[in-house]
Amino acid sequence: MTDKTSAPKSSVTRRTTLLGMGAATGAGILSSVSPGFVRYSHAQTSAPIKLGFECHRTGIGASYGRWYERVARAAVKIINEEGGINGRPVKLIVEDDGTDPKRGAEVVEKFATQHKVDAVFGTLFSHVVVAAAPRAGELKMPYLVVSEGTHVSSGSLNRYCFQPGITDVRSQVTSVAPWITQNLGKKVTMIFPDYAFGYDHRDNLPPAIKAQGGEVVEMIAVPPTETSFTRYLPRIPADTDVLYHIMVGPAVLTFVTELGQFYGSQRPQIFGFIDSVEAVDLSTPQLSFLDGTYFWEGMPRYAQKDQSEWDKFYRTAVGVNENGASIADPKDIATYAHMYGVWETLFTIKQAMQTAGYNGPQDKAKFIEALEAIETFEEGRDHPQGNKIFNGKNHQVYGHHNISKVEGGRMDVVHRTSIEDGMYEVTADYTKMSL
Amino acid sequence: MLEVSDLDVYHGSSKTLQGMSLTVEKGEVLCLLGRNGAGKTTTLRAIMGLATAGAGSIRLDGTEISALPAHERPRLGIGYVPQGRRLFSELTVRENLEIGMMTRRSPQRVLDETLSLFPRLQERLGQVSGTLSGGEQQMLATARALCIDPKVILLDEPTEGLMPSMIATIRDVVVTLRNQGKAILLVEQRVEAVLSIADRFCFVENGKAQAVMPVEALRADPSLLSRYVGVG
Amino acid sequence: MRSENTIRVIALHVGVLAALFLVQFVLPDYHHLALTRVMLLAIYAMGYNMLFGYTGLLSLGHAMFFAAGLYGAGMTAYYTDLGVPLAFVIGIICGAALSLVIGVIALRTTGVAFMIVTMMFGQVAYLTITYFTDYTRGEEGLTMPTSARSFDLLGLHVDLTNAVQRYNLALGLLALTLLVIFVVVRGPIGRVLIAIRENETRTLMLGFDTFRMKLGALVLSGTISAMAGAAYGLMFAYVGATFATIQYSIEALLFTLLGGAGTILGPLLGSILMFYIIDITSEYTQAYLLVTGVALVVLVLFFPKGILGTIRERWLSWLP
Amino acid sequence: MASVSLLSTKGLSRHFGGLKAVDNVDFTMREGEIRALIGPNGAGKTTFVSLLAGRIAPSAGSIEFLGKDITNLPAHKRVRDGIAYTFQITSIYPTLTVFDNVALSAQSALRRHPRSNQSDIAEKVHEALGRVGLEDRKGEKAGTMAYGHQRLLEVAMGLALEPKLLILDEPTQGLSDSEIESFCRLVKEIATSATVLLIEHNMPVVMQLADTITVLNHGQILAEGSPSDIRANAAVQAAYLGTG
Amino acid sequence: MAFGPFLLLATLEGLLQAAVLTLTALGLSLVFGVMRVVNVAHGEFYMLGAVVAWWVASMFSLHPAVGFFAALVISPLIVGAIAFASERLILKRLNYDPESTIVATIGMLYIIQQTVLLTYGPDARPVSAPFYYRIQLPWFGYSGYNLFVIAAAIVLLLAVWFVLSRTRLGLIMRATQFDREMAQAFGIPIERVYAFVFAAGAMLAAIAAVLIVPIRQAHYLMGLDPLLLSFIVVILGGLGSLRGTVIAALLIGLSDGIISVFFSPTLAKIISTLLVTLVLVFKPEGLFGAKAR
Repeated sequence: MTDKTSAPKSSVTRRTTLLGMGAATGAGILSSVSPGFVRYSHAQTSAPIKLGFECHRTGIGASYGRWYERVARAAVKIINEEGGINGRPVKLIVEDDGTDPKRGAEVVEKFATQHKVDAVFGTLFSHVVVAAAPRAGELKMPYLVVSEGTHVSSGSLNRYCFQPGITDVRSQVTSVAPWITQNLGKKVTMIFPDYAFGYDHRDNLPPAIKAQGGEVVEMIAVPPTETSFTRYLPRIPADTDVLYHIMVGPAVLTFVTELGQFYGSQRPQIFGFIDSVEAVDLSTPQLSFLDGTYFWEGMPRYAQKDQSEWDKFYRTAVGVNENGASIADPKDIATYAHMYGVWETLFTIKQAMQTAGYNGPQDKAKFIEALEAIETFEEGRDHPQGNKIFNGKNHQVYGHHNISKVEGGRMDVVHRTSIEDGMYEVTADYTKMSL
Repeated sequence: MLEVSDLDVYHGSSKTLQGMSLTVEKGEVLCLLGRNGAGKTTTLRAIMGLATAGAGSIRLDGTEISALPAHERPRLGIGYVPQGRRLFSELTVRENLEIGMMTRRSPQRVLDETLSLFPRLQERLGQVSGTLSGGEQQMLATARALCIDPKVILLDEPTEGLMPSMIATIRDVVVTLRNQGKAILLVEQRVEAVLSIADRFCFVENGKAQAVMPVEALRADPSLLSRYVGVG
Repeated sequence: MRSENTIRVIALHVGVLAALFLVQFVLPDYHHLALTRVMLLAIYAMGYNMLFGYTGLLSLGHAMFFAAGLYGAGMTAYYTDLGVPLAFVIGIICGAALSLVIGVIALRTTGVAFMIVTMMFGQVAYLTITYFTDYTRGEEGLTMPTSARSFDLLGLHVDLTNAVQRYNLALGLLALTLLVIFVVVRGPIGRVLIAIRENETRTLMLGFDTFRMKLGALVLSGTISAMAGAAYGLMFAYVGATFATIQYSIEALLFTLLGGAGTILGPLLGSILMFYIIDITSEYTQAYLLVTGVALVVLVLFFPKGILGTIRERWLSWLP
Repeated sequence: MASVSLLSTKGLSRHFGGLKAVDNVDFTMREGEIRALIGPNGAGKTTFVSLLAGRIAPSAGSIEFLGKDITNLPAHKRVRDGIAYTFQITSIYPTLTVFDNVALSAQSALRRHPRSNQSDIAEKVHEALGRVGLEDRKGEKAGTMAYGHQRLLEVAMGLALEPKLLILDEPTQGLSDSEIESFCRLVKEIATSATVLLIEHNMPVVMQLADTITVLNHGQILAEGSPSDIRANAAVQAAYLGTG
Repeated sequence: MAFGPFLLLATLEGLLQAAVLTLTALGLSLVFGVMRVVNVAHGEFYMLGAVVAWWVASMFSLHPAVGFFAALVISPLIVGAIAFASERLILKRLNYDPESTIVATIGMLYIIQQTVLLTYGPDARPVSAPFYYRIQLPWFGYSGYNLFVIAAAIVLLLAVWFVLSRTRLGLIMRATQFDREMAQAFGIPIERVYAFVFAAGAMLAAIAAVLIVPIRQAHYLMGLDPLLLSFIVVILGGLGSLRGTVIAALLIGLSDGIISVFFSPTLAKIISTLLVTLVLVFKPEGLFGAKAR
């Protein structure tokens, strides 16, 4: 079960500590004949770089997980076709975390100690990130998440945690708030999940709207396990100009449908986060009500008129057609607005490993420092969503956001924010932590 | 008509019947006598298939039935009036009787005949059976068994806890049934009742028939009773 | 004959503990870590077995006791400066208190009603955790701060981020649990608990206050489970609502059933096996919980006594 | 009577719905006697002793044991006070060994003696098993023994409780004649150290053992007296023959 | 929104909830009543009903109504067949021992749920309603289909009531429920009755699921909530009492809709679960059980 080819430095430290504890007199003899030292003696360069992909194959994050995995495989394929990283092929190892925090932490441990990967990436749901991050830090395992939550950027995790592929919620909210107040209205009611990243919206939207002279008139938290929403809708004040919604999980379609039935055509302006309809076909009859409403999108699901060549390339590589559905199965809608983060994270790993001259786990510190040294990403094949700024202190990337309008069963971008719109004062500094 | 031979029944690891044998003929009443726990009720339950028999055989009209599942036995014409009546107490009188009628798809005639034996039930068809008086419940339990139009009737302590007048009614019905040619196997504690209706009686002890003899023998020598049942 | 058995039994337990101590020198990293986790889970299951295996009460809400320890210890460590050892003790006290309250109410029922009542209480506990999101951070849970990752006790510096120290701490707790359960179960109290399992009325008629005894068993069971939870949260630096879900209660049942309910080492064996069965199958299929389902059905149909229970029945009657 | 009253009931009643299972019974037992309780089926014998043992609560009336009112005392505390009850239907722990079965009783009894230990328990178990003659079977699983032995084990469990009053509910049921004979000897031996209340259908056994017989019918005491009195009592005959 | 219209909406929602809950809980209650089996896998039969409905509906590319009504027939049949098979293969062999069957049905829960995950996948998928009709009230709009579900549930309940109280089949089931042994002694093949009842219980859950799936989507984890709610309803209503089940479902459905507006829905759930637990401990016959019959 163990991998004979990797260099388990940690096993050496473990045995050293054991000796230090004086827990067993025989330990010295045991450790001298244990295979750890033998393995350590011959380093290698042709062996693959192993990347652990912590995937939500099951549980409420499953539709994201499925597409994240496709994107990861597509990106790794390209990296390998181009000679891998530092001349070594990249091997992708996938483990399902069941979108469950407990299993998530175990999976990170498994990556670190059994698969002995060089880095772990890909986690989306924030409770899984929060549970797994400390384990990653203690196992000194670079942990690159694609999660949107503010836990990385706020400094509550540790030096091994990064979010280089996707912006955090705070940035998203900050950048769209001005557009909302200017174009849709000043009285905002928000409906959000009573759960981790819902709080990121709850905590960040009101100040952002207030800063623009608007007001959040009502905040309606919905438990994440809720399956029916109609009874929450009467709590929306009648004088609401804008309904700001963010939902996630299997019930999103129900939410939108019930909203439609409740309001009919006499509705306020509606602004939502695409999370509410990720992986859901907009041409589903129940959703016709969304016509004329707006969504935040990380990357536009529908190919735009001014589609960049990078988007075109990326779309083909991950097997998505111009309507944001799988080429193989047009009924299988992608989580297109988010999943670019996996792609960009993988190319960021490649970039940093190359800068660091990464050659194995002994170079982890150099890898981390190389990541922290990154300042900008240029738009391109490796970063098809657009150019970005990376903050080495709070390990968070900042980029453009798209605001799209639903019309005729598709979405088109009506506004693209600047990177600066989403910037805020960063207080966290992971670089002060030891490695 | 009904023939039980060398029947063993286990309850857990202990044997409750060991080598029980008896026969009941058409038109006779055989009465089982014995102490508590001697195996009388178990014998009836084993015939109905409600207690799992080990070795031994149970024959009805010469057909071996001991391997049949419990629910198929009443369909061959065995009516059972259990100890404590065990009515479907939340069902009405009519529904209780309907279940009896369903067992062998008895013709309407059977119901009419049965009700003619128990006119009091006729008046209470719509009543929930659990609310009947004890005697009425016993009548219903008997009527329910008669509704299957049985060849053999097993009665377990039908007079237990009843008023004397009710006991007489039950006794009269048993006699009527015997005269109709049915085979009746009766478990009874009251010697007086046994003496008045049984043709033969059978002492049961330790899960086994110790002695079978005509009822005249008991009438002639009441000390038999204390010898076998330990009374007096 | 009896004393000979006692020697054999003690030798077996000491042997198991010694084996667990020695394997750490040869185990590959991952399994070293996994075993640390499994030992804590085994303590949880052993606590469960105290109630289910020995007293015959099947609880479907045991995760609430684990969670009581987990949150009692975790939130103390997270919000206060009391230090890890005190947080650990507080976690255990929370579990003991909760099991006392639940016991007084739930033990008024028996059989199926007891199962449903405990399941419902478990669900209430889970919902309560998610309701007080402001403090517990709900499903997301809490990550232990660095200050709670090490402590000094009796002049020893313990670093919870150190795999070796953690392993041996878990082993120490396992040994302690084993000792407590061994003493209880092999002694007069254990005999009475088993008697309650076999025939409660009769035990009452032998002059034992069966309600008190059952309550005692439930509190001991809940406290051991809470200790496992407290240790789990502190050692692995995470406290979350998943640990309070029904599925987690069922895991304890599964571990115990697999290893053998009413055997001292059964839960340990069951935990190890089930952990690896799930760990290995999850590499091949996303539906690894299918294994859990199949295992439950197969166990209850064909091996209701579990592995050690079957071994004891067929071959080694002296097995405790 | 000269000797001390061990147990007495006053107006003891228990109703189930409309049924008066035990109806206003005044009953007294002397220390050291063997008392038999007889009566036809459904006379309320088992209900009556269940009331004495505390398995069910009375609807009315009181019970006094050793001069103390125990009417509201829970069953397990009555056992500690010295009332032991052996079940009508064998109620041992079939999966435990014979030793453990009796050890449970011994353990219960020894709680009255502070600082008793495992070897005290073992000693008591040996004593009790010795009295019923099961000593050489102590390692067997109780459930695998023959029925007669299980009944003896039941008695041993009662004995190990060191009862002042031992209630035997139909102890000879299902025993063979030879077993019954040795059982009677055992009961006589027991009576040297405890008072015995015997519920029994087997009249020869009753006649042989009992000092006094109490006859219950319809939940009431129909007659009480020496075996010869009862044998001659017409009302008792009538009750058994079903005319009463 | 003003209180009046709000109450109307809450009532409509409550009725919808109660309608689905009654059908589901009735299945659980029937199985418990007749067989004395607590079926923890009941929620999975509900889920299976929804998933099969999606599968059937997606095979008919005609008008959505065709697919829906086809699903309404086929889905319960398939679910019933699966339940029937599991009863024969598992529960019967356990001799309906209460504790063993709980453990076994927990196992069945995982087996069904995970098999669906393997075959159907982890996504929530919608089934089109047979019709879309939005009723515009002065204060808010409401789906006409929701009203159809309520009506359909009432019709189904009446049908179940008719079968149970007015037919031979119902008589057989009730007789088996009251005294299993006596039923046998009167020629009722209780094993077949058990298998039938278990299948029928699952079919009721499946029907409820088919009705709700155009509103809620089919998802492999959707079974847990209805299971817990059904438990609550069945316990409140009295185990095995049909009338109690209906009353309790209405109570829970309506109060849930209304309470969760004044309190947090989670708090409402905590309180109702706690209350029900205490009912089970201190009044095990349920609030409307036994005596209400």
